[in-house]
Amino acid sequence: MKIVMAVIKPFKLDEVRDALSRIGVQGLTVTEVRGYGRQKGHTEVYRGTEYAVSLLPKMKIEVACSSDQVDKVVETIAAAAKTGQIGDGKIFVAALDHAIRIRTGESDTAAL
Amino acid sequence: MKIVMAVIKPFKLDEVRDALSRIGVQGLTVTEVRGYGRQKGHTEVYRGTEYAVSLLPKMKIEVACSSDQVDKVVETIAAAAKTGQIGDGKIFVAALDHAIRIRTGESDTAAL
Amino acid sequence: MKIVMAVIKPFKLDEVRDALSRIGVQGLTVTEVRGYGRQKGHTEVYRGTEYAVSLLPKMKIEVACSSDQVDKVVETIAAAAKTGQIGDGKIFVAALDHAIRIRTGESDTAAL
Amino acid sequence: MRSRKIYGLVGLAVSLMLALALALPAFNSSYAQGQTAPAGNATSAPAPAAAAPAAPAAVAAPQACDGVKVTENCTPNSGDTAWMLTSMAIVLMMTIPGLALFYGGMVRKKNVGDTVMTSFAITCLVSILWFFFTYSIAFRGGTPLIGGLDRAFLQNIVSNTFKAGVAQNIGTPNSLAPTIPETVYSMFQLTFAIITAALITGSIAERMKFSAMLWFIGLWTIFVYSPVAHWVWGPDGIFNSANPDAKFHVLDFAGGTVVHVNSGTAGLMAALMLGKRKDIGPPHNMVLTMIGASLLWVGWFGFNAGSAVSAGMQAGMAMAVTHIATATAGFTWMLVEWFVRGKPTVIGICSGAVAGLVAITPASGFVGPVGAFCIGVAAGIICYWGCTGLKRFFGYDDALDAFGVHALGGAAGAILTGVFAVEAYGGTAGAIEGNVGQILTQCVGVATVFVYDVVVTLIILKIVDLTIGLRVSEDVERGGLDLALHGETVQ
Amino acid sequence: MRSRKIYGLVGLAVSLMLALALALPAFNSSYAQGQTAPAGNATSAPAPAAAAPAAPAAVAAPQACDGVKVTENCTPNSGDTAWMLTSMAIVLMMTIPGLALFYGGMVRKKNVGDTVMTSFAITCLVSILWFFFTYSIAFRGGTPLIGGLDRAFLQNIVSNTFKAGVAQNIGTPNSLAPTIPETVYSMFQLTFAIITAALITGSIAERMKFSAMLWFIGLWTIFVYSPVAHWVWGPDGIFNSANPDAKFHVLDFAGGTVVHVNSGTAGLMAALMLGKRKDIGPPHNMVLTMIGASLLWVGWFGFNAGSAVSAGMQAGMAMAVTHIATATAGFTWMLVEWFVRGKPTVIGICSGAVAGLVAITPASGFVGPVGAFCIGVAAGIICYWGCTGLKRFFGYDDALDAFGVHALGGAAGAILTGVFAVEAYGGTAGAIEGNVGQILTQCVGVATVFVYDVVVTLIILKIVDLTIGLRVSEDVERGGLDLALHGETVQ
Amino acid sequence: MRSRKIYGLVGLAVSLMLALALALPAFNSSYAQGQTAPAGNATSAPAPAAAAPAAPAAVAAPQACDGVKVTENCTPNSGDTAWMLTSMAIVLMMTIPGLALFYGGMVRKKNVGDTVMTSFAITCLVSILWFFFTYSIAFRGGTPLIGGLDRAFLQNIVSNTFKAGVAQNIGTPNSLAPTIPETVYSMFQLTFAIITAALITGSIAERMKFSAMLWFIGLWTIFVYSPVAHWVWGPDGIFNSANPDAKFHVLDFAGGTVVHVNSGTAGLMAALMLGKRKDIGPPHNMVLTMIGASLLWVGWFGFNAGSAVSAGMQAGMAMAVTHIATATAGFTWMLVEWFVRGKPTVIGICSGAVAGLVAITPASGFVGPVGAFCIGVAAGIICYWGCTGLKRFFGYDDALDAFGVHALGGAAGAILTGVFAVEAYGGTAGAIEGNVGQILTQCVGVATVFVYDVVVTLIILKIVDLTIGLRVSEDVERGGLDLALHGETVQ
Ligand SMILES: Nc1ncnc2c1ncn2[C@@H]1O[C@H](COP(=O)(O)OP(=O)(O)O)[C@@H](O)[C@H]1O
Ligand SMILES: Nc1ncnc2c1ncn2[C@@H]1O[C@H](COP(=O)(O)OP(=O)(O)O)[C@@H](O)[C@H]1O
Ligand SMILES: Nc1ncnc2c1ncn2[C@@H]1O[C@H](COP(=O)(O)OP(=O)(O)O)[C@@H](O)[C@H]1O
Repeated sequence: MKIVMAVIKPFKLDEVRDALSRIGVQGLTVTEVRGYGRQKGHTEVYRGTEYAVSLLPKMKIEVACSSDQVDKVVETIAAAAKTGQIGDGKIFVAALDHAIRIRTGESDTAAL
Repeated sequence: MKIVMAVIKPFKLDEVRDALSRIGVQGLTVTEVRGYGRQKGHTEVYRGTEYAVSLLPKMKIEVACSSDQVDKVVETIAAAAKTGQIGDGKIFVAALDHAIRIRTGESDTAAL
Repeated sequence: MKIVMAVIKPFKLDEVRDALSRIGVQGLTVTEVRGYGRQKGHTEVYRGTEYAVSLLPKMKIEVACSSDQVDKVVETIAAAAKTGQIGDGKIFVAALDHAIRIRTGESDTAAL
Repeated sequence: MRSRKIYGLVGLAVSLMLALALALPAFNSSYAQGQTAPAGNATSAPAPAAAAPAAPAAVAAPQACDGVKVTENCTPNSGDTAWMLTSMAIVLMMTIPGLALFYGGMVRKKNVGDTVMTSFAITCLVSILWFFFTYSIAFRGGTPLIGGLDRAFLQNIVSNTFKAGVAQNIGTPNSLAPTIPETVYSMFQLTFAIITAALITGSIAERMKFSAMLWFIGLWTIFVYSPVAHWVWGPDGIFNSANPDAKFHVLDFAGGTVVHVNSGTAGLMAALMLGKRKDIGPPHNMVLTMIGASLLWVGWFGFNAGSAVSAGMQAGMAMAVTHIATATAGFTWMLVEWFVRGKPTVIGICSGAVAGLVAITPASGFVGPVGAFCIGVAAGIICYWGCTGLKRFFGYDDALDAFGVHALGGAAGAILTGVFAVEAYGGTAGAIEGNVGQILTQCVGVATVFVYDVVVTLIILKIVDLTIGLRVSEDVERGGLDLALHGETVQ
Repeated sequence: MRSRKIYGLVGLAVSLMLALALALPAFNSSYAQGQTAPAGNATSAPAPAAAAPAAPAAVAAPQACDGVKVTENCTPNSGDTAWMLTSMAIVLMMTIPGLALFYGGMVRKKNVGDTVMTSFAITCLVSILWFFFTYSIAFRGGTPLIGGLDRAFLQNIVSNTFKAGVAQNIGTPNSLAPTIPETVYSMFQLTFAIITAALITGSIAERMKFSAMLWFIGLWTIFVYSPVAHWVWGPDGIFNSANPDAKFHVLDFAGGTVVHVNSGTAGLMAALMLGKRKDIGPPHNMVLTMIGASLLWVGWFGFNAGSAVSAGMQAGMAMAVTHIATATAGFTWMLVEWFVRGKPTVIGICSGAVAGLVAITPASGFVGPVGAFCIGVAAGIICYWGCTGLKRFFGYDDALDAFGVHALGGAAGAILTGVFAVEAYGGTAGAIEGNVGQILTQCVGVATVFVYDVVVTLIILKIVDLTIGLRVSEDVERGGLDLALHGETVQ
Repeated sequence: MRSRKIYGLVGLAVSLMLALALALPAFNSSYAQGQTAPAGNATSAPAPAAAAPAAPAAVAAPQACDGVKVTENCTPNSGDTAWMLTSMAIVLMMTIPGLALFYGGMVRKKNVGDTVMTSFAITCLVSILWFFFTYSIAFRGGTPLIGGLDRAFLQNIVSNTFKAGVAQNIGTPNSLAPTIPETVYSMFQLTFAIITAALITGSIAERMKFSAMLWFIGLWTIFVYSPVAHWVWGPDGIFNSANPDAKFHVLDFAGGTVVHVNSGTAGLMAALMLGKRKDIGPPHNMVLTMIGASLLWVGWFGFNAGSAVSAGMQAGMAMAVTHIATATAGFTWMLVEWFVRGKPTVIGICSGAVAGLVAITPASGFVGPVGAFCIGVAAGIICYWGCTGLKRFFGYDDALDAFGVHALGGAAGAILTGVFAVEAYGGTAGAIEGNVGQILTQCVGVATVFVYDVVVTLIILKIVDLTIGLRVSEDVERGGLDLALHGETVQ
């Protein structure tokens, strides 16, 4: 099993979720994060003083999936989240040892 | 070492934390997340228009622990977070290479 | 590739980010989290009633980096985030299978 | 549950329609007023009697309304009217947004919408009932226990006898407010009825059904507020200190008993019937509470100084004592909390200020600045104890302390009015000027209202519980009332 | 884009400077007023005519201003003045912070700063224009279609003929407000011009350029608001019911047509020109909306009862009917929503209350309490439909429903004024008293304003679109206007 | 540290108790007022002299209070009183919740509770001191430098000579406000003392101990505000333009010098003593700031038009010029910022509006509309520079710009009053009418207040620093004052 973590532009969230639904992903977890990268931040102003705000709002999506599904998931996210402009974000994939569904106690791929 | 990530119902947070304390888990990190899964979302209304809100508030708990503790931790969380109703959440387990306590520089299990 | 996850004191965020910049880390993702550990929490008061708040505000930093960079990254974070007082936080390191840059489709270390 | 909800809604709607039907005759008597009574007009209003409707310019100058005895068909005093129009507006501001925010800031974020909507919906509901008949039964003459229906649907509110009064700036005032239009007096008193009802909901926050709340508050306004207001303020009320035939001359300038003891007691009954909340937690936003407390303070000048129903010496003194008591009580609560708990809190100083406002309310037309200072100190200490020691001892879950602040503060203020009243200020001496008996009279007022309120409130709550149920399900409570009952959340 | 922005800014600044230059003569005529006209003074103001400027104490007591016919150089009625000073302040409070919050709570968090700043900046801009000349062209005599420039830069606003009037509490009032200083009347009417402009911006929320908004609103105030206000309220306006020479005697006590039909229609035009928002979502904070609705309610007593420009019977009745209609409409909307959608919402009851306020506005000096109740029920139902069925049917994106609530509510109120008007209250009978023709007159008023507004607003929008562009880029819209346009975010 | 805190608390409490003890004689003289002086009564108040206390109905109609010279034991003017009651309420609203929110929105979220509580606690504290004796030493006759103690504990505030005045609507006014009850005047002036003290705290935000703040503000109110207010407004004050014996006839209608130069300067001193904040960041919620600025604007009509202490021509003109200057300054600041920084900000336009309010304050009874426009433009530019260029140049950390906006704006307004004053409006000519010397007089006023304020404020700060310490620890500062000092957080 794998866990796919994607950091994307916030307004792409709905599109990505819909795309994942379409390929059969039934669950995911979303976190509001802030990102720092090549995309330059912005400045906030307060009475003539500028504050550089280098962290930009992003959304992190976490999807646990079976190892054979992982490529499909990554491709889907990449396609749906792409605008082609700097700051589109990253997708990271890591290995998962276990997954458990709390309600039923089912585990691993049955739990997803 | 392992890291246990659990997505649970928000109001179960205190119970889970207490249960983990009782089995000797001394530290954990909590994130407010929103989850999408089998549990259906809700609708918000604005002047007769309904907005489907499919993401539900959840809490993500991260606990780093030694490999021999991991089953205990998972069981404890599963027991404490269970209501038996859809949406109870998931527990994921992944491997950790290292852990470091910033204050002392201690590492791995000593750092937890 | 590795992913480094550090839980630090919120006011150390800027220092840590600057230090990482200096060693060439070009991107990172930040999440507001709450932590529970040795550092004792605080109490909030409401008309004479006290509520124990055991979860303290922390910042989680996630940095994906190549395996040879990882020690440097960990050291840098540890040095910059340290105050020497309880609650300074932890650094966790885990393996990453893949990394993809959504904008270009580049993958693995090229994507970071 | 769904069907119950529908019953409730249908009930509400039918009541409204019924009322509308009932209103039609009033509509007639209201637009036709005076047309059928030119004779009565001629006899009762000497000055403008000769007025030919077609020639308003030729009219003899109408009499100015007099502050001492009621003049029929007179011209209101513009200064008094200006102040009372203002008072009405700022007392309304006390409830919306004032009290809504004061309470809204103290609940958890998941319930803030329900909490603020409660105050807003009560404002609407009580206003409609007031227009229907509760103004009439509370503030018109009738019997010592309840008033008559001659102002149902505000009929003949300009004048019983004179046509075209509005256009010519002429009308007959309510005897309780002899220098201003009765419309203004009615609306001013309405804002009191609104806030009294809204105050109760501090006790029931975070767990009562919205529909049950509406039924409860509607019935309570009819069966508790209206008679109690009539007892103390009605022209022929049994406790009215200005009514020579009253059984007891209870001093209650602006509503310590009618508003605060009354609402706080009803709140306690509701908290007891509902039971404790499943989960509790600290206030989610004390900035909202601070805004609310501030607007309560600002609006309370309309409440207390407005209760002089004129803009003169009495209003001025009421403003001064109100301000002094409030500042003192806020500061006292803060100091007490600082000593006892080690920290001065925003919610604490705000609660103290409100406690001071509550306690000075019955006294504000009767005491002087030094009396106000003493009442302020007492309010700060007593209400702090009411929200902590007393509540802990009995173990009820009076969520936002309607009882601890309002019933306790109101009772303390009512009794201390009997102590600190100064004859030169309000016409009645208190214990400090030798009239010790006034303390007893004050206690009789408080106790009677308390007992009546307990009994009738419990009956109403029981009826509502048996028909539509008082409390939300545990799921709804845990998830928050905002989303479940109203489909809305604060981000 | 940057250069366009600079053009806009330069344009604004140049306008200001130009205006300043123009103001200089007014400055002279204002500090020197009366010095050049001692003779005119002597003939037109008998009482203080003998006043030697150097000996103010020896002056004969000046005449009190009279409510029926205008007196030159008289002393204002202090009660009426007190109420109008208060009214101005609370009507200003309706826009800032009232409307700013009402709207601000309904947008997404990323646009709340732009939304509230829109109301604030409009307050500043419209006030400056008012001072320059729009007060003069709207509320001074001239032609039936537009007023004159004799009060540009508020010159001679104390009196055309008498020196030192302020110090001696003497001045010549505007004939529309005979018992108060013209300064107060001008500022009171300014608050109407402000809120009318600010209401429009509900339709354009979350996607219009801030600079384009300023130009649009500035031009609209000059070319739409000022003439329309003159038609209905100007002393020689073609629709003014108090002007014997008027073409149609349209009843519009406090602005159903001038303010609400006018702003709602302009909003619809702007929404159509702008097109739909790229992404929509639920309101981010209904607590802000509740605060806003409450302050609108409180301030509206200044709006409606203040439109009596005196503190007497008419103000009192206006206050009562305003309150009854508002409470009824709020409750009605809530019940309708509860039936139709299953849940009563905070935004719903607040919208209903605002709909009630809107609908009673034109009627508030003409109908009685029962008429107000009927108007309230109608407003709740009609405006609910305007924000749901109607909007869905036509598919425009009237973001915060300026059209659905204000144009519809205003039109409904204007027409129902023709139904429920009672001669004894406002001097004109409505259909229910047999004068069915009044309904037609009301329709003429509404229709004329609608048509004029549609045409001129579209022209203005087109010009602004071609010069600086109406809409922000998609990136800015998605990321939020706060950060992109103002460099600020709410945390 | 804990023990220091206890000392502080004990100190506060002991002061309160002491004051209570001192208050007892006042209590006596207050409830017994007039009882001991029937003779004085008879001689000094002809009209009601014959009044038998037992027969109030038989009393000869009391004299109406006169606006030109003080009448003893007269009946207040109801219109003037109505406006002043209202003014007091809305000026209080300027501080709570107005200023609390204006400041609260500009700090970081972790300090918003402490910031808003600061304004609230100051409201309580200054009110208590006012009641004790600061009203008396500021606004009663005494010496040109400080007033007397004859109104300590507000004793004899109804009348020195007449019993039962409140009940009969009779009293002797303060000579500074001859047509309203002295209670109202005292409370009105109290709201000025409150906001002056609260304004200072803009400079010290986010780093001062709450206990130190209370001691500092308490002492400052006694030793700086009270004497300075007496100099400029006291009946025998050395700078009072209405006092024929005054050394300099400084024009300060509503407090440019007394309130704004005074508070801004004290703020700068406190900022210098405290040093810079450890970490700074952008404002957390400009919506709160917008609410605050709006309520300041609304309430400021009470401040400036209320300073006419009557509802007539002068109040009207003060309202008009206040509004014009404010709108102009807000818009000007916005345009300047837009040019210089490329973006118009919410905080910018709000700051500009406040700058305009500040600058027009001293001028509001003396200039006309065009002068107000010029002052508005100047205020927008000067205060923008005060918050940016000037502050950067000197490098002090005036957190929320009490100095940059209030001291600078107040000084600019005071001096420009000397330029634009028009004799016909306020009785004194300015430079533009040829009286160039007035500018100098104005500068003398500003400079004297500045120097006195610097010296005494520094002494007070030093004392507080040595006893309880001014600044919180670095940990507390980094973690936020809300949690550490008050045990509360905003969610
Ligand atoms: N090394 C990294 N580790 C973790 N997150 C990263 C890393 N690099 C980038 N990110 C995340 O990806 C987001 C987008 O990266 P950025 O460099 O701005 O643009 P792009 O993805 O187009 O290269 C960042 O805001 C950050 O949240
Ligand atoms: N494949 C997944 N990857 C990551 N998170 C998931 C996944 N599936 C479910 N979740 C998380 O678990 C929560 C509960 O899942 P849900 O399907 O609603 O109910 P249940 O856990 O009872 O099966 C979701 O809200 C989501 O946060
Ligand atoms: N076992 C753990 N798993 C995950 N997070 C942890 C764990 N232990 C500690 N943390 C995080 O590290 C933070 C600091 O830990 P704490 O024990 O308070 O101090 P210290 O890091 O100085 O030992 C905690 O607030 C929590 O967020």
